[in-house]
Amino acid sequence: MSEPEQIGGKLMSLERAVRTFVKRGDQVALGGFTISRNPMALVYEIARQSIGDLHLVAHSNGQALDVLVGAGCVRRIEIAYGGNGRFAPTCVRFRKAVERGAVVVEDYSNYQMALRFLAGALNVPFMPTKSGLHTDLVRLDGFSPELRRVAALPAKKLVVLPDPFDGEEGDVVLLPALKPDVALMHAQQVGDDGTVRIKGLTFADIEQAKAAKAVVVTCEQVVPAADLRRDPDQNALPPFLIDAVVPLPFAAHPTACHLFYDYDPQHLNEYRAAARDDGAYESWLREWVYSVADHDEYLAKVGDERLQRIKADPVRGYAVGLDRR
Amino acid sequence: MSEPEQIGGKLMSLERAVRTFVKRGDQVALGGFTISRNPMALVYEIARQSIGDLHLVAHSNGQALDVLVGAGCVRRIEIAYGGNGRFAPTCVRFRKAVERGAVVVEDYSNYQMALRFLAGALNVPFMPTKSGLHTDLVRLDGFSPELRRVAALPAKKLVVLPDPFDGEEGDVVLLPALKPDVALMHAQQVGDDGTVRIKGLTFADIEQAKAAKAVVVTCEQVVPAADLRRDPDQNALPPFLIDAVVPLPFAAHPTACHLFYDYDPQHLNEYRAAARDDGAYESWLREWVYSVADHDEYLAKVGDERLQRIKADPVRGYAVGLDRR
Amino acid sequence: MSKPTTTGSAPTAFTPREMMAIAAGRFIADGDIVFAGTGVALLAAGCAKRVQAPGAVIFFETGGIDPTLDEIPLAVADSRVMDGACINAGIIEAFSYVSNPRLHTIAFLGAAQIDRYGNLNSTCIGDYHHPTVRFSGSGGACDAGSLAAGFIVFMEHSPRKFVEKLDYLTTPGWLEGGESRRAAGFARGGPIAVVTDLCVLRFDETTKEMYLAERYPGVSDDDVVANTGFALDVSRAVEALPPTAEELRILRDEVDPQRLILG
Amino acid sequence: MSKPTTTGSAPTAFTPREMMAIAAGRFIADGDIVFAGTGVALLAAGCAKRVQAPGAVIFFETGGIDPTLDEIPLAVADSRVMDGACINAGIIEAFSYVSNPRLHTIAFLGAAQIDRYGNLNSTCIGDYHHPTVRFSGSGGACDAGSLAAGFIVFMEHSPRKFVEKLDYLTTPGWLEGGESRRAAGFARGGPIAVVTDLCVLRFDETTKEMYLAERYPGVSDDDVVANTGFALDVSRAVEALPPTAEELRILRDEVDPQRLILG
Repeated sequence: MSEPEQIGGKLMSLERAVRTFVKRGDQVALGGFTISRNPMALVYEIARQSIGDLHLVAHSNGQALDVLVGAGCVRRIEIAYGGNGRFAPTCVRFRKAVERGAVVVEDYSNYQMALRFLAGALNVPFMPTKSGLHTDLVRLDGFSPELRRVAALPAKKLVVLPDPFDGEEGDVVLLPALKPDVALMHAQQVGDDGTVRIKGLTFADIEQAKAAKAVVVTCEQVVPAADLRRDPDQNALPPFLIDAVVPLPFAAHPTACHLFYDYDPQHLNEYRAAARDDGAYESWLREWVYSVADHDEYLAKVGDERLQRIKADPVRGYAVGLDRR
Repeated sequence: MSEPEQIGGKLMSLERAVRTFVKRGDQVALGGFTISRNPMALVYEIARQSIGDLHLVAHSNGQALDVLVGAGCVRRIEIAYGGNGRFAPTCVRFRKAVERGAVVVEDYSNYQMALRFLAGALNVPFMPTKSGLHTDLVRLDGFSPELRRVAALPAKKLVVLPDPFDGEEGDVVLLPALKPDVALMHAQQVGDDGTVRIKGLTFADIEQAKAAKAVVVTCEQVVPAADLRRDPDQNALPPFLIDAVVPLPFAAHPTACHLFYDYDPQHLNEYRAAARDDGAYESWLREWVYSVADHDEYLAKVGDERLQRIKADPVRGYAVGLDRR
Repeated sequence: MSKPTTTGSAPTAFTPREMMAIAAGRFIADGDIVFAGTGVALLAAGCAKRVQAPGAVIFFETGGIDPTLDEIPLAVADSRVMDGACINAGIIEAFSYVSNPRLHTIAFLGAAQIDRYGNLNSTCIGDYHHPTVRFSGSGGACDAGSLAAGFIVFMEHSPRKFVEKLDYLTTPGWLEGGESRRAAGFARGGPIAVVTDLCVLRFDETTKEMYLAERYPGVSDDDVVANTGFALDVSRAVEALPPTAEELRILRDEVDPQRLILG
Repeated sequence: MSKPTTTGSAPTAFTPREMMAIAAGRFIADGDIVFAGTGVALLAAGCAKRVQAPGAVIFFETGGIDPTLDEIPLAVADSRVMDGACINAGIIEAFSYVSNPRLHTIAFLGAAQIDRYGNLNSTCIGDYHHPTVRFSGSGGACDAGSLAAGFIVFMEHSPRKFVEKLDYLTTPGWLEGGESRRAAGFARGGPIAVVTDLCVLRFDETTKEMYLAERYPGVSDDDVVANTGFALDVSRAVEALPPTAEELRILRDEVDPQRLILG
């Protein structure tokens, strides 16, 4: 590590990280879960750079998925759940895009998608599960055989295998590995050597990063490596898996970042309202994405008062007493 | 949790924990790795209670394996590595027992055994790997078909499956799940609610505990649950998987317990010397196991001076400058 | 047909949502692991833990296990499922607990459609490749339905939702009834009950067909039948015990004092 | 036959073990992940990192990644592999790095027997079911040999160890030579070199048969052939570069100042 302050050349701007590591047509894994630790700044930048034809892979994702779909960057999705919890039981632009045939979806469950990332992380062709036997998740393909061939996807959505040990186990579902072109994630801390620390739930972020061909991390803080190496048990990813580090406070806004800030209920409610109408949504995108030069300008638009309001209690991890209606 | 100080009835003596949860003929998973965090106090107690015919399962184990084998408690072993690092590149009583035909061994690799515990933890019939194709680990069974039947083991050691997705992946090895009757482990801390925290490397302890039908934990300290719940990210196992908690400082001696104490080089060297000769080994067992009433008496025999000498630096985790020849 | 909105007189008047939370919570036994989700499921779990199952563990599929829940989470990834938990697990680890045969995990699930065997649809209406309505998708519902020791379904009771045939089978219930679930390869699990705004439905032990078990006070057999899109056995129905004053106090004052879910 | 024990004159005299550590270390490139094990492997990794590969990561199969190594660990589970690491991983996580196609992981392995294709035995001598000598077993050797980008073997050079046929094939090398490793299903990997107390052996690019690449100073082709239990091509052999004064200083003063492994 000849230049720790540059994180070995991996420290870069949001603009450069997206331009370098996210290409038209890429398979992109979205970190986080519904309204928590979504890589929102990266998503806004992808929309600003108009990178299209993306193939999204995620277990449960909410806001990042919906903005990418809404901005027209997405062609295909493999997913278990597109929603924002109480703030949008089904993400609105996601729903509209599927109903209009603007995106093609192939459905899995949360555990199935997480296991597919694990298979990629372990570099094995598949993972077995008993989940989904005799359901339409197993019976119905979302992608046609032609699409599978053209997009270099596994030849089958999944395989149902009888117990190969000749025992009493019955059928098992084999889920093909995912190896995304790039994993996008947001972490609380990155060391100046590139070590990543995530606090709170990690969801499948770690498996996604290990499965991916490139990993881009935004973070709340860059800290001295020695601070993170004092307790290696708590670290999530080693430096050698990380390709780009973009230090950006509040880069998950309006989703939450445990111990740093809560989700922004007002922003999420306004988003949902705008998403319901095509015209209103275009205006929303113009106001919050296209006409915003960078993350600093975005935060200025959100405003200090709002950012203070969602600031997390450093012990509990969320904004105690926040008005969440 | 009506009685936190009793850890919901799970707090018990070493004698009772072993008598209740380790039966003749059980499949026993040994936690730790070579000379680190072996559940030694539990192993000595098993020997004292003369519980025999055990079927051991482990990835790499050293001292715990060798004492159980040496004391004649073991009939079968599924394992990747029986050694103590520089203190016994092959564990001596293990080697003698295999060469004499006193135990039957079936060989796997570290990754294979860890994946078998993971399969048990996930409650799936097998895990896939590319490791071991065309080796004797895959070609040669240690256990006969009759033994597999009698001992209720999977019908095959493993299965080699051609790529079920009709792709270019080639063959893959399917490793059958392990579901031990009991997992024995040593942890640094257990909360008074039963939450387990392990510091430093966890090896496959967590997968072993999740795969097992019962879990017995010795620990250096019982601490208030609130202390461990202040940072749930750092905890290894939830209370509902733990059956018995035995608070016993130095219960991993002569193996190391990260941040608490180092391995005991003198004890390990003396052990190896004794293990080479049947008579000397019998004396060793009498002196250090059979004639020792309990763990307190064992520690008194080791002596305070020695325990002070191996005490770990609380930051580095080991005894800095310890004479390890 | 009209549905009752509030039943009984003060101080034990209650809303259908309150009745649902309390009726569902009664299915939880001490020591159960409760796969809770959000919304009314979380109210049910919170009631159960405070009324009859203090040793039950409230569990989120995201990996937050037994958190304090000092505030109500509005999504399963909310920081409020992490605070004071015994462990913050990954998703794979979380589902390994759901699947663990040592643990009696009971899941609360919702859905857009349910059939007579308790199979659930939370994916779409219409043809899967050209849906007229798209929902969120399975999330962890298929996993919990496949792997947990059992599950309980929350449904709004309407003929659009209780259907003869699902548009998409997201979550396995009793499949085609009888022994078909075991034959499919599931070692355990299946739907235990369906809790609606009108009643509690259960499944016949042999045929695994849904039947009316308990009508809420003020609800008739006909109300239920009219809102169910398939033939329903009502011969075994009894009236549900209304919420006790104590159950209502706990639900309102302790579980959701901010009325974020109760509304 | 006799083997040299120390070669050269002060101040550049060196032992075979020192030569082995330095010769093996030279195979490591900057950015490699070095699956290090203990003993002489650790010395080789320590030399490489300080000489030509400062960005190499020393990696232990137990999950300790890039620790300070202020003291030499005596087993891969030693606390000294955990101190100051960037991450303390589990075993499965550790092997996921070994297998990761993005990472160029090079493993140092030892063995009881090796054949002409670099296949290794660390399990037993004699029949597997009735062995005359039992060794430790694979540990992670089979995994590293199967999954890493390549591996380097440390061997004491003797005909008992360089054998025509292994008693047990623990770790896959080039299997039966030629394309057989790829045909077996391995996407990459295989033995790069064998470093002994006499020489460095490599593998023919086409046949994958072992050949003598470098004799240590003072060692003859005949010394090597006499200690090898199968026919060996020596036609390509050159003399190895002896350790430089700087390499020896680093090895002795920085890597193993307590001489725990150098002896």
